[in-house]
Amino acid sequence: MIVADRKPLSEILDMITDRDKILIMGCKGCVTVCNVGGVKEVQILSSSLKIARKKEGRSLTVDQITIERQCDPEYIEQVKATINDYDAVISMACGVGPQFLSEAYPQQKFFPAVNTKFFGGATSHGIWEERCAGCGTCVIHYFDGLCPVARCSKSLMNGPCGGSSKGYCEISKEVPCIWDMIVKKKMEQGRLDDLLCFTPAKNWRTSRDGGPRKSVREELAI
Amino acid sequence: MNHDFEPQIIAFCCKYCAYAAADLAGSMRLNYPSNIKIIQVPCTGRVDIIHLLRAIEDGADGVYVAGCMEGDCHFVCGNIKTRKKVEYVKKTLSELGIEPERVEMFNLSSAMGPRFAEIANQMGERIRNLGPSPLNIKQAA
Amino acid sequence: MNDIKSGSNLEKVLKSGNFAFTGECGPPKGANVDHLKENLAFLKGNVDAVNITDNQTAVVRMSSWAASAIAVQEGVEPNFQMVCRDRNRLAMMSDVLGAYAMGIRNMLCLSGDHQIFGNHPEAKNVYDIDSMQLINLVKTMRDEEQFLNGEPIDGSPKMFIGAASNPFADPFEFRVYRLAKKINAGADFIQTQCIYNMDKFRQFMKMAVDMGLCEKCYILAGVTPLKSVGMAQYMAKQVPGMDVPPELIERLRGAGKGKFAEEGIKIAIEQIEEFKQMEGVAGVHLMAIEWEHKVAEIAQRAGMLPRPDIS
Amino acid sequence: MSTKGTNNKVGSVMVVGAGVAGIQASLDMANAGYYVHLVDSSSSVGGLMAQLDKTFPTNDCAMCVISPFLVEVGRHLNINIIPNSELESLEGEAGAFTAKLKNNPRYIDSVKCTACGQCRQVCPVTAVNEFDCRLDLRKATFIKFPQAVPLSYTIDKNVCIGCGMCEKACLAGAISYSDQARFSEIKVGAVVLAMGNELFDPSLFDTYAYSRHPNVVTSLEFERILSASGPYKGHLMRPYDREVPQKIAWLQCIGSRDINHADHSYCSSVCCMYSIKQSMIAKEHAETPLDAAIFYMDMRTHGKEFERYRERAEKGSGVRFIRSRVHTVEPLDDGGLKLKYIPESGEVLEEVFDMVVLAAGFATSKDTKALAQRLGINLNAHSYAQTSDLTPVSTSREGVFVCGTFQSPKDIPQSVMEASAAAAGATQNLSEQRWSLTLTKELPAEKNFSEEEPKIGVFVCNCGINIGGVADVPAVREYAKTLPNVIHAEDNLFTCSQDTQENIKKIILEKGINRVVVASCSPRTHEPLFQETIREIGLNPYLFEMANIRDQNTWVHMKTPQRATDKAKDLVRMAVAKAALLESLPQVTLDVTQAVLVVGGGVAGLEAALGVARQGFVAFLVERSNELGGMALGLNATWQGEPVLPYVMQLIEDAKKNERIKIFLETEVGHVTGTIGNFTTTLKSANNPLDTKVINHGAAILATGGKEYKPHEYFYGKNPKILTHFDLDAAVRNNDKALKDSKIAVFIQCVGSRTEERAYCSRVCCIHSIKSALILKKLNPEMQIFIIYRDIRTYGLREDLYKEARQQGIRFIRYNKDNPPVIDSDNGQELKLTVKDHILQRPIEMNPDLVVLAAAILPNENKTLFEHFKVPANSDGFLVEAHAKLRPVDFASEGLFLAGIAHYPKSIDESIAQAKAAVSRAMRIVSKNTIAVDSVIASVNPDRCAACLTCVRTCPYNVPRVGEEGYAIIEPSDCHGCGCCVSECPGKAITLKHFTDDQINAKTDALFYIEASC
Repeated sequence: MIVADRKPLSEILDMITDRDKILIMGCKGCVTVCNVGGVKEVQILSSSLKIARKKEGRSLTVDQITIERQCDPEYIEQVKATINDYDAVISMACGVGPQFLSEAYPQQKFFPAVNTKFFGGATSHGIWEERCAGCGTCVIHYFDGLCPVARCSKSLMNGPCGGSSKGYCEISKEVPCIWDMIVKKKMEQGRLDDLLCFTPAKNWRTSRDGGPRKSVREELAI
Repeated sequence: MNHDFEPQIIAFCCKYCAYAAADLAGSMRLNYPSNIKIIQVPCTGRVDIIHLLRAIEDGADGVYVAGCMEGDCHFVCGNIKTRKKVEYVKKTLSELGIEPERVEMFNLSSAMGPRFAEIANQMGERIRNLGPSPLNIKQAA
Repeated sequence: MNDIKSGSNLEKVLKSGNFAFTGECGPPKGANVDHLKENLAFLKGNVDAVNITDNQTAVVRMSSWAASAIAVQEGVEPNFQMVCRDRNRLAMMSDVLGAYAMGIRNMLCLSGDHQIFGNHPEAKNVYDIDSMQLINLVKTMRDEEQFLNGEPIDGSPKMFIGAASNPFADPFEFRVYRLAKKINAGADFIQTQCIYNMDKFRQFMKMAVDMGLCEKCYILAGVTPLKSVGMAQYMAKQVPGMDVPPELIERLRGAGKGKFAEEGIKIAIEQIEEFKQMEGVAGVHLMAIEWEHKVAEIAQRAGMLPRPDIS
Repeated sequence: MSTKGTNNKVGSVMVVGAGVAGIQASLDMANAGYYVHLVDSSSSVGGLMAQLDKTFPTNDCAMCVISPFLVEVGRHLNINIIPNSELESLEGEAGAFTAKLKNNPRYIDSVKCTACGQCRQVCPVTAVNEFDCRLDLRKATFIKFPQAVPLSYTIDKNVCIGCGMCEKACLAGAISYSDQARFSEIKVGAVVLAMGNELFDPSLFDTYAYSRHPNVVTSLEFERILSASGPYKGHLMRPYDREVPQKIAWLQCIGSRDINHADHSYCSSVCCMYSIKQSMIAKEHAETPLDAAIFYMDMRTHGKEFERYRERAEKGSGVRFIRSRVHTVEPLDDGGLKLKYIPESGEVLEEVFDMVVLAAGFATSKDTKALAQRLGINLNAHSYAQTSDLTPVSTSREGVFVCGTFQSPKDIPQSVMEASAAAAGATQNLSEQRWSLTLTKELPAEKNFSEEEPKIGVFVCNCGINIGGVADVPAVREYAKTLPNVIHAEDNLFTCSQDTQENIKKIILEKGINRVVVASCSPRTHEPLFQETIREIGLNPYLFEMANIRDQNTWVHMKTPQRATDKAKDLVRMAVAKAALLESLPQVTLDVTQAVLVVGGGVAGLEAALGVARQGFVAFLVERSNELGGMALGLNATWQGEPVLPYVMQLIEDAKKNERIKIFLETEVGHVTGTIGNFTTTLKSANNPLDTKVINHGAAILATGGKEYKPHEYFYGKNPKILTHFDLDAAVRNNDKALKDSKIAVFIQCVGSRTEERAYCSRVCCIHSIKSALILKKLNPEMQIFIIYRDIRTYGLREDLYKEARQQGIRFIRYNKDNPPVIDSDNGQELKLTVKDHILQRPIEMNPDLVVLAAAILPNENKTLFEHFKVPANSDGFLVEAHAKLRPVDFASEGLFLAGIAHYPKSIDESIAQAKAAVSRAMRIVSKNTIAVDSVIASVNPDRCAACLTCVRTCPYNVPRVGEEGYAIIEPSDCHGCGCCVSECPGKAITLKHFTDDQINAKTDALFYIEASC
């Protein structure tokens, strides 16, 4: 799923500083699952913003809604009737949400309340880790299910570099060295030879480097 | 410090320990400030971040959660989970420029009537020293 | 291994069977090259080639190809370092061509320290290709006379291709295989990370020799003299992939205040003496960080002088 | 009623005496499938406890803790309360008795009486109020106390002048002057005697001026003086001139431990503690500083948390403890009382007090003795029911059981324990008749209010003067009327009394109330009562909310009535706000696993397992070691001298032979899941943790026992002459010659007890020492024996041992905590003991051949086990019961019970009683096929669920799972109702019933006068 973090309150407050009636929109998709933009977080943000405003002696009207997904026009359609009643709308979805909203409702101002971070999952409750970089050409099968593109700090295809120490990456003692994991897994499985062959330079055209991407499925497209 | 200031404080107390301790404090006739109002919850684990924020938003000058002793939670670990929620709310308040000390977590057993009164007095005193919630000052002005 | 690939001094020294001795010099943090020239002067004649670092530890300095060109002007043979962090494949190839045109004949291909350590941690890194692929890229340009896309090069850069190896990084068992991989990718010579743990290095070299790697490639052992106990502790704790045994730190401490530097040099000289005898070791790479003026003394005391003149 | 079964046993039981013990026994049996006839000579149930002000050591209000029991017994379908009656005779035999009762006239028909009180208002006659210990007056038509059950008036014919006023005034036509005593016969299968006891009458003591001076009162009189519902409404005054006393003295052992005046050589067990309690409460009540002094011989604070209570009185409240027996009380002209006494220092002192409280002990009444004789029950030398230590609740007549203070002097929790034990004993042989005579309650269908606007009724309690005496209750009531959705508000003297329950029901029906708020005491004690009341007229029990305006308001803010009133209003407003959002919750019932897990194979565990099996259910008996018997295997005899070993061996044999008992030796308890009625426990081999078994059970009894402290004091273990009690018992068993040859033997008390490290008294050591000393004396009459002690605590009838020891020439030397005896063992094996004699005030030296250390009793270490069951232990490591007074065998977690030394150090008879009591408590659960589970559980709204697994990961009990349908599922029967998942669910898909976000936030909003926005 997409993993995000909520922006600091000060940043969100700055966005809405001159607005008195806002709508906070949550999303029931990834951001609910990663505990950043579901009903609960919408309530917390709403209350926090109201507290901040009350402290300034100003009032703030906040309405809350959490829709199924902010990345589907049909769900976005649900707020059509009231969306322009607000001075601004804060989206707690990933970066997709406020953009879809902006496209659907060009008159309204949409602010992102979260920083969209990566594709990953929860390794335990409250801890999410990156697993995929969305490079467009999956190679994890060469590395026994461990992706060096997303998980090596340098995206090395022929790692590990000289900074690998005791299983951790040179950038932090808390970041595991994926190449250490790849090597150990290969060794355990007696397939170290796989790593002796040279992996040529990756084709990054399928990644973001190739420009904004689009996926067209002819058999589905109407 | 304003001597006329009577803070409003909400205490979320778990049924098995803190609420029972509050009853015991009463049966021991121990005095504490009358503007502490207890809301009973089955376990402090039921206390949600939004409950604490809502209290501040509504105008509470202080809010605290009182649960069982750590390790003795009637529901295993509700108090430990909620201690972290209290920390989150403290952080949120700091971000908003409100004294995080207005929110606190306490642990006590059902047998600790005097401790309940002590906590209530301590929290009352702390909030009195902090003065009214910034939310209330602006409103009054 | 005997065909001359670049004709650099370093290549010639190694191929003639001499025990090579290389030094290191960082480009300036500005356009003022006086200090660079001064340092090069200290090294001149005392080493076979000088590594010119490339934004070492991710701290911005003058571009390594420019500093290398200055070295050429000053009569010191540079070993032009290139990291994968700051350039994509286009920039790399154009820099290789430019460097060669400026008279640079040695190259060291590196991944580069992560930018988080440097003075622009907010930078976006590139890592279009990795060090292994860079080695291969330079080799392709040199031997195939092609760009990476297969298009022909008009005047291919004949570089003596170097690569780094850190015998002390983990997983240790894999290190010698990765060395082999680099050699297969096209490395002509290897410069190792600074060595302090001699036991582990001996073990590493034995594996390399057993695998026949030393017949395919020249291995230069990395030496950095310790200036102080503080530096030793810093290296031990803070520098990734560095292995400084506690006994060594104790030995340094035992020398007593004011005598740490001398003890550090003594240790370095002892190491060089051992490397001269060690099977598979073709030379020493002396990284005397901000101690360029001491290189002559160390070289002298280690019996590395005079440097052979093979022209 | 239909009879089931083919034999002639009867499925009903009679309980004689409706004090706290009788009530407990009745409730246990009625809830376990037997019809109970509860007979009492008085007009109301409640006994002595109803007269008490507070109870030690928690200082709970006695009436507050007992009143839910009174109400429960009063409304119980299977308890037939027979007041004003005496058991004339008991014919037949165990299983099928015929009880003949004499039903004395009440002169007011309790069926017709509405307790409106009109008769009392018109009655011209005043008489002394016995309930208030004659300190107050009442009318000839009267009700014993406001919470009386049954709640109906009676006429005191001794003073009634027959004027006919009440008959005219009574609109119900309930008065019947011609009422006559009637006789009735009831068939019962067993009888429990719980007649209780009366207090010694100190008018026999001339030296204490009791009959001569009103300011000399008995302890019970003082209870009434302190009581908020007593003659002085809780204001501390002395009877002579209603002045506030500045100095009060308590004189201990009045009519106890005294054969000169009272012929009561025994100790009454409770007086030390109640005097401490009274002194502390009196100090709290006093508006000016009160000087309280307790004159005592030995301070007997041998119960759980008692020692700390005494510490608190002395150090915290400043109560003076003076070790001296006062010999005269001399009344002075101004109402003062001059006490002459000789304290430890030896000089004669005089001190004047404003009031003297005589700590009167227990005495068996003439009526009780006569009843015992009629029933053919043997009494012992002290006129208490004769029992054996090994069958502590069985009388000399089969099928007749005893509990409470008729068995021996004791405090409330011990009485309650025995009551349950007697209930277990009485029903043990009647199990085939279980449920044969019981009635089932037909509750009306629940009304559906979901479409209706909230209509809230608010009932504000005065709690006598507990609330009304501080807060302005009428103002609170009027305020409640102004709140949104409130359609009715009223105040009651006691909202919990039975007449108010009827009134509440009436009002609800009349006004169409669909949500009820009671502003009174704590929901912890009273919520179930009110919930049951509203359920009886078709309201779901969860359409109820309480405002705690007593325990958390008027008791806290007694000195600031205005604030208490304001706070009461706030709390009522908050409760009303939540009430408006309350929803009916369905009652879920589950099948019960009719088996009991017993943990611990000592005497308590064995008795519990056998008890369960004899009641007809399966018991799993789990023991960690490789043998059954526990600590008792090292004991020689009970305090009455009954041999322990044959008894334990018999128990073990019985347990092994019993088909219903599954014994697991060398086994430990692992993971425990489930709730009351259905627990699943993993048992694992103590030797191989991978060897596991899973058992299902409906209840569990923890009897994990204790052990003797291994002293590090006094060279224990370094010198063979220094033994502990268990060592000495072993030496006696082995006929160790060294014992007989000893010339000087010394017992040192409180080794490891009552210390900084271990503040509690180990309860059994004084008795064990004296018992052992007497055995040594028998072995060698020439032996010089010394017992070096701090307080001799031969409580109850055990005082006989102390008396005998002194008669046998055993010498008692007292020491202070700060000045313990010193042993010098430097000279090889020769011991030199030095102790300061308390009478001679100088050191005594001796060279004992034998030193016995009265080592503390410690609980066994079972941290992980307790964690598996999630049961609490106190700072000393003993398990903590649900309520120190009235639930001494239960844990706060339902379905779990405790017995034996794991609870507190106790003698073998007390362990046996508690084990039997635990069986009785467990029968309330496992005797039924189904059980209603708590409705306060988490439930998932599938539409909102993102199947994110947050609940799965955060539940402390691993209950939620994501089902095949793709949303979280929480099984109602597995949910413990903590709400952890609810507050973490990022989609707010889970709600905790009765504690929803809206309901919680509504309270907060209401405090700040914010209309509910949800």
